[in-house]
Amino acid sequence: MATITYREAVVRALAEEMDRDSDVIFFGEDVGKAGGVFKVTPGLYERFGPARVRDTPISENAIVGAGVGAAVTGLRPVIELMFADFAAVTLDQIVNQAAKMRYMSGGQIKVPLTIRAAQGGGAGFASQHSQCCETWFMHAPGLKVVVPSNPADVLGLLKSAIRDDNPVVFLEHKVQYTEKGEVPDHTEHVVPLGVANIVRRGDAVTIVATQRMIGVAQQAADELSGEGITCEIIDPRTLVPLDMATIIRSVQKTGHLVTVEEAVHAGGWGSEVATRVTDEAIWSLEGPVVRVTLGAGIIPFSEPLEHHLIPHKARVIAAVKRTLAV
Amino acid sequence: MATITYREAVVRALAEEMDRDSDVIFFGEDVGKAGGVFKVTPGLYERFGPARVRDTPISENAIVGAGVGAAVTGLRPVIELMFADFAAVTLDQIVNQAAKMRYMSGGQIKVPLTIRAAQGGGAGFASQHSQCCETWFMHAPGLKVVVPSNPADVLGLLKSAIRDDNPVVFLEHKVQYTEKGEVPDHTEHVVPLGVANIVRRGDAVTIVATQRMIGVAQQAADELSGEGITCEIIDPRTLVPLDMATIIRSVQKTGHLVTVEEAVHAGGWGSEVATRVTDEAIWSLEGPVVRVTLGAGIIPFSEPLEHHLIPHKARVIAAVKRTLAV
Amino acid sequence: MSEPLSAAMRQQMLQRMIEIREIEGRIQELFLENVIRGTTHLCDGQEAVSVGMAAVVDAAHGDTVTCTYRGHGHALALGLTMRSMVAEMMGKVSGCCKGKGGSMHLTDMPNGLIGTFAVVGAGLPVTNGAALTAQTKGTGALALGIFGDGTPNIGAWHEAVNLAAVWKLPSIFLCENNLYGEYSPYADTAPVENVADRACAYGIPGVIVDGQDAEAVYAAVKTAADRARAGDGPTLIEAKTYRYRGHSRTDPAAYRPEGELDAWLQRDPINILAARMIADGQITQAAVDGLKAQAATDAQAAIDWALAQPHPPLDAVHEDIWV
Amino acid sequence: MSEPLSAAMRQQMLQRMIEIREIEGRIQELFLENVIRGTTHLCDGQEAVSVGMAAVVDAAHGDTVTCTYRGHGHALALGLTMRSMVAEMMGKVSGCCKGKGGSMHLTDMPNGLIGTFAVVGAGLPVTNGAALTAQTKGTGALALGIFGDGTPNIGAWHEAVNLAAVWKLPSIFLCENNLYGEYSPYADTAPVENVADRACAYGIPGVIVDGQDAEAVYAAVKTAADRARAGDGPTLIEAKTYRYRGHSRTDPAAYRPEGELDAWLQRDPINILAARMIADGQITQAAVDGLKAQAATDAQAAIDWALAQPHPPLDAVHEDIWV
Ligand SMILES: Cc1ncc(C[n+]2csc(CCOP(=O)(O)OP(=O)(O)O)c2C)c(N)n1
Ligand SMILES: Cc1ncc(C[n+]2csc(CCOP(=O)(O)OP(=O)(O)O)c2C)c(N)n1
Ligand SMILES: [Mg+2]
Ligand SMILES: [Mg+2]
Repeated sequence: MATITYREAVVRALAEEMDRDSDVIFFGEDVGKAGGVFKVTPGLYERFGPARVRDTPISENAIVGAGVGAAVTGLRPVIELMFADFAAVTLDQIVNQAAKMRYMSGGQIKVPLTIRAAQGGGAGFASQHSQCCETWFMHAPGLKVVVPSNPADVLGLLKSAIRDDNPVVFLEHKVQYTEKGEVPDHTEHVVPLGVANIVRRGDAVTIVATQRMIGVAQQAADELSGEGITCEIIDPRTLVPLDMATIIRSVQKTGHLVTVEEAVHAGGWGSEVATRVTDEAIWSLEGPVVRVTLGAGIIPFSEPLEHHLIPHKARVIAAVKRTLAV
Repeated sequence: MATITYREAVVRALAEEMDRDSDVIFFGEDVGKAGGVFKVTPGLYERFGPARVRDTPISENAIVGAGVGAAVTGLRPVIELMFADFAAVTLDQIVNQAAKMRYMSGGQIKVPLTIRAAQGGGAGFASQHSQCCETWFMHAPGLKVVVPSNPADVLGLLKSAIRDDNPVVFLEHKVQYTEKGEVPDHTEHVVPLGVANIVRRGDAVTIVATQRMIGVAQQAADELSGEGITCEIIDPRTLVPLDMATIIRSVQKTGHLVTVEEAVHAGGWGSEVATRVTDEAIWSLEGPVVRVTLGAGIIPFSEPLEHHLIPHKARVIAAVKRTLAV
Repeated sequence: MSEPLSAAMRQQMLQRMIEIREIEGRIQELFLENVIRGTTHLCDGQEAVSVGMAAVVDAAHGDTVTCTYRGHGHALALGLTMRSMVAEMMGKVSGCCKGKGGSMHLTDMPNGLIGTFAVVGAGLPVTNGAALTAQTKGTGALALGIFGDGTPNIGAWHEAVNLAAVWKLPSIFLCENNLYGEYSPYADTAPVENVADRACAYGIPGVIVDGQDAEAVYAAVKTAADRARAGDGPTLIEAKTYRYRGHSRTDPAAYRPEGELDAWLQRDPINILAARMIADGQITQAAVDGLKAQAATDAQAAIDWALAQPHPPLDAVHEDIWV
Repeated sequence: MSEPLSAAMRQQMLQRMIEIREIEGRIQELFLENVIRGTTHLCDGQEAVSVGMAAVVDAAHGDTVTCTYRGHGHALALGLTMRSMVAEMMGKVSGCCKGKGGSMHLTDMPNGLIGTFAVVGAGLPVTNGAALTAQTKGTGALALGIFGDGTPNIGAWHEAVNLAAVWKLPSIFLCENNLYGEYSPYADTAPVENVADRACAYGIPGVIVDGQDAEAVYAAVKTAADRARAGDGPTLIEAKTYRYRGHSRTDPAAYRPEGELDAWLQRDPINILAARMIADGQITQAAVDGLKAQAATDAQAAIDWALAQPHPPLDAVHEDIWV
C-alpha cells in the first residue's frame, strides 16, 4: 500500500490504462505539455507522446465530439473538460450525441469515451467554476456518472470508466485533489461501477453522501456519536448506475434517511435517492427524508457566504435530528 | 370567451405584449417571415416590423446571448429556441449566464428575458426532438420555468413571463399546439407565475401532472372513478416557482401522491415534488409516492415503442393502485 | 471538371441517383399517407452530391461519413439498402436502426455511415473524431462530414473546422449549399457570399463545385481525399445545389422566388449525367428509362417488404441504451 | 497611429495605466498572502488596451463593455474605483458586486461594464445584445466585447461575430492577443497567423494594432466606433500585447521562451506613453514618478479601506437570485 493524493490517483489510473491499452488516448485544454491546470496529469505527454496526449484549442464542442467520433471508430479516448461547469457549452455533444448514439443506431455503435472534469465548490472560484453538475448527466440515460471520494476510488473507478464501453462522465472534486489515501501497489486495482461503499456503520440513520460531503458527514457523525446517535454513511461512488440495494438495506435497518449533496436542491441526486427510497421502502421510514443541499442557491465568491451555502457539519446534524425528531 | 388553440394563444400573448410595451422584441430561427416552424408566430413580422421581429442565423448561443444582453440594457426580449432539445447547444448562456448574472452582479442587473421552446414527445420526432427538458432549467436558480397545459394558461402565463423581470424559460408542448380551449376576450388575462391549478377534485389520491400528462391523468381518473376512486389532479403550471402549498394541502387530504411526467426519472421534476412532500408532510402519506416517468428511457422513433415509453393511462392507473394498495 | 470517369462508374452513379430520386418521391407519398410519421427531409435535386461523395468513400478501409437529417440520399449512395432504410422510417424492427432512429437518425456502420445528425452542426465534431482515429492509428482513412449552407453559422461547425485545421486531420467538410436553411435564404443569415469563403479563417482550401454535376463533385472530393490521406489536412468544399421540395414534411416552399425551381430543374443532376453519357455513347435514352422503371419496381418492392415487417417488441424500448 | 491625443487625455491614460499596474501588483501580493482567495488573472503589460478602449467608451450615452476574467484593468479604466474592486476581491459587502462575484465577475453598470465573463467566449453574444438594444432604440450607442487570443477557437465567439456581421450591429470585437491562452502559445491552437485574419469569414474589417501603444489602440477603437455608430456594423480589432505574469494565480509561466518577457518589457505601455509625453514636453520624469507614488498611496488606501469593510451578512447568500 502506498499513500498518494486524489490528484496522483488520476494520473496513475491514466498512465496504467494507457500502458495497458494503446487505444487509450487523452486530450483536452493544456492537459499535455503543461500537465493540466490543476496539475493533475503531468508526465503523460512526455511518456506517451504527442499522438496519444494532445493539447486542444478552447473548443469544448470539438473536444467532446472528437472523443465521440474516436470512440465510435475504435479508440478509447479520455478527454478533460477542466471545470465541469464548462460542460454547459457542449451539453449537446454529451447528452444528445454521446449518450444517445448507441440507442439511435439500434445498438450498432458503442461509445467507450471517458469525460473527466473537476467540479465542486469551497475554493473561492465563484459561481461559474464551483458547481457540482451530476444532474445534467444523470438525467441523460446512456451515460454513466462517477463521483469518486478518495484516492483509492479515483484510481479504481477511473480504470473501470476507461475500460467501460459506455460514455462515462468522471467528476473529480477539485478541493479533494490534495487529499491523501492508501492505494494498492499493483496495477489491477479496479473498482466496479455501481457498487456503493459503506463508509461507516451505524444504526440510527442512513446518510448518503458523495465526495467532499463524505467528510462533512463524518464530522457530523463523530459529533452525533457523542450523543449516542450512530450514523451509517454510504458513498454510492457512482450515480449511474446507482446501487439502491445497498441504500435500501441500510434504510431498512435505520429507518431514517438523510442525503448530503453539494448541488442545487431541485433535480439533485439526493431527490433521486430519496424518491427511490420512498417509493420502494416507504414502510421502513420512521421519519421524513431530509436532503441537505445548496437549496436554491448560487455559489457566491465571498468566503463566509460560500461556506454558509455549502452543506457543513451543523446542517447535517440538524437534518439528522430532524428526521429522528430529537 | 373565445375558443382558440394552444398555438394561437402563443401568438396572441406575444402580440398583446408587443402592443402594450415597445420594449418587447422577438427573435429566433424562422420565427418572422415564415411565422415559425410550428407556425406558431405568424403575422408578428408583418405587424411589428423587421426591427422588433427578427429571423436569426442558426446560432443558438448568439441568440440567447443577444437576448441576455438586450434584456440587461433595457429591452424585454422574447426568443425562440424552436425545439427545447436545442437548449443543450447553449446551456451555458441559459444556466451560467442568464440565470446567474443578477446574483454575480450583486443585484445590479436584471434579465427580463423570455426563452420559448417547444418540448415533448409523441409525434415521432425521435430522440433529439422530443425531450421534456425542465430539469436543466429547474436545476439553475435564477430562472423561472413555465409549463402551460392549455390555451388559457399559455396566454396568461406567457404574458406574465414577458412582464417578469427574471429570465423565464417558457416550454410549450408541441403535441398540444392544436388543442383548443376557452380564453377571455380582454387583453389583460394574466396568470401569475407560481400558482397551481386544481384541475379536478378528488379524495383518494393526489396526481400532479403537467402539460400533455394532464390529459393522461384525466383519462386515468375517469376510469378510476368508475371503481369509486376519485383523483385530485393538480397542474403546477410553473415548476419554478413551485406551488408546494397547494400540493401539500391536497396530499394532506388524500394521503397519496402520484406524479406523472414526460421526462427521465433521475432528476425529473417529479422527484422534486415527491421529496418535498416526503420531507414536509411525510406523516400525511398513507402509501408510497409513485412517480410515472420515462424511467431511464430514450425516446425511440418507432410508434408503438414511443407510445409505450411515454406515460399513458394504464401506467397512471397502475401507479394509483400501487399507492392505494388496491 | 477533370478527366471523365469510367463508364462503369458513371453508370453506377446514374443508377443510384435515379434510385434516390424514386424513393424520395415514394417517401413523400408515404408520409402524406401517414405511413411514415414524424418528419422527413428529402434531397431530390441534390443527388449528385450524394453519389459524387460516395464514389470516393472507401468504407472497407475505414473511411467514414456523418451527414445531416437530409441524409437518405447519402445513406443509399454509401450502400444502405432501400429496404433497410424504408423499414427504419416505418419504425420497423428490420430497419437499419431497429426502428429507433427513424428518418433523421440513420446509422449504417458497415457502409461507413456513423450517423445522419439531427442537431445542426453536431456531426462535424464527431467526424473529426473518426479522422483522429485514422490519424492516430495511421490507417490512411478519411472522415467526411456533410452539412447545409445554414450550418456554418453554428459554433460546433466552427470549432470542428478549426480543430481539423490545427491538427491537420484527414477530415473533409462538404457543404450542400441548397440556397436555404429551413425557410431562410442563405444571404439573409450569412455575411459572406459563399460558404467556401470561410476557409480563409482556417488556412485551409475552400473549393466551390457544381453540385449538380456528379463527376465534378467526385473530382473535388477526390482531391480533398488525396490531400487528407497524404496528411495535409482538411478541405472545405461547397457544392452549389438545390432542393426541389420544401425543407421538411409538408413545407410548400412558398418563400422561393417564382421561376427559381424551374431554372434549377434545367440543371437536373440525373439529366446532366445521363445526357453526357448518351453523348459519349455510353448509354441510350431507352436504357435510362429502363433504370427508372427498375428503380420504381425496386422502390415498390422495398416498401412492400418494409410494410410487412413487424414493429420491434415493446421491451426493445429499454434495450441498446447501455452496452 | 493617427493624430496625437490631447495632453489631458494622454495624462489621464498614463495615470490610469500606472494605477492599474500598481494595483495588480498589490493584488498578486494579497493573493499570495491569502487575503484574496480563489483565483486572479492579472493584466500587467496589457494596460494600453484598457485605457485606449475606455477612452472611446461613453457609458453616459449607453455604450457598454463585456470582457473576460482578466478584467481588472478594463474595469478600472472604465471608472470602477480601486476600493470597490479590491473590496469585491476580498468578498466584502462594499465590493461592486457585494462580494458575490469576486475577481472573475466584476459588474459596474454605472460605468457601462456589464460583466467580466469567466466562461471563455460567453461575453460576446451578450455584447451583441447590448448592441441590439442600441440598434433597436436608435440610441447611437455601441457595445464592445474584449477577449483573448485563445477565444476565437470557441463556438460562441464565432456565432457572435457572425450575428453582428449579419445584423450590422454596433458591436466591436477587441482581441487582446497576449500570445498565450493559458499555457498554450497562440500558434499551437490556431490555424491562422493573426486573429484579425479571421475577419474575412465575416466580411468585416479586421484590424491589427500595437497593443502597447494606448494611442494606437484608441485610434483603432475610435475608427471602429465611428463605423458602428454610423450603422456600418462591427469591426474585429486585434491588439498585439503581452501579459507580464502567468495566466493566473501562481503560474510561473515557465512555458515562455527565454528572453521573451525581457523583449516585451522593452515595449512597456506605460514607458511608451510616458516617453512620448516627455518628448512632447507634456510631462516630466519627476511627474511620472509622482504619479507612481500617488498610485501606490491610493492602492494602499484602497486596500486598507477594503480590509476594514465587513463581509456580507450570511443571509445575503440567498438574496439577488430572483428579482
Ligand atoms: C442546433 C439546431 N438548431 C436548429 C435546428 C432546426 N433546424 C433543422 S434543419 C435547419 C436548417 C438547416 O439548414 P442547412 O444547414 O442549410 O441544411 P438543409 O436543411 O438546407 O440541408 C434548422 C434550423 C436544429 N436541428 N439544430
Ligand atoms: C468555455 C471555457 N473553456 C475553458 C476555460 C478555461 N480557461 C480560462 S482562461 C483560458 C484561456 C483563455 O485564453 P485567452 O483567450 O488567450 O485569454 P487570456 O487569458 O490570455 O487573456 C481558459 C482555457 C473557460 N474559462 N471557459
Ligand atoms: Mg440549406
Ligand atoms: Mg491570451
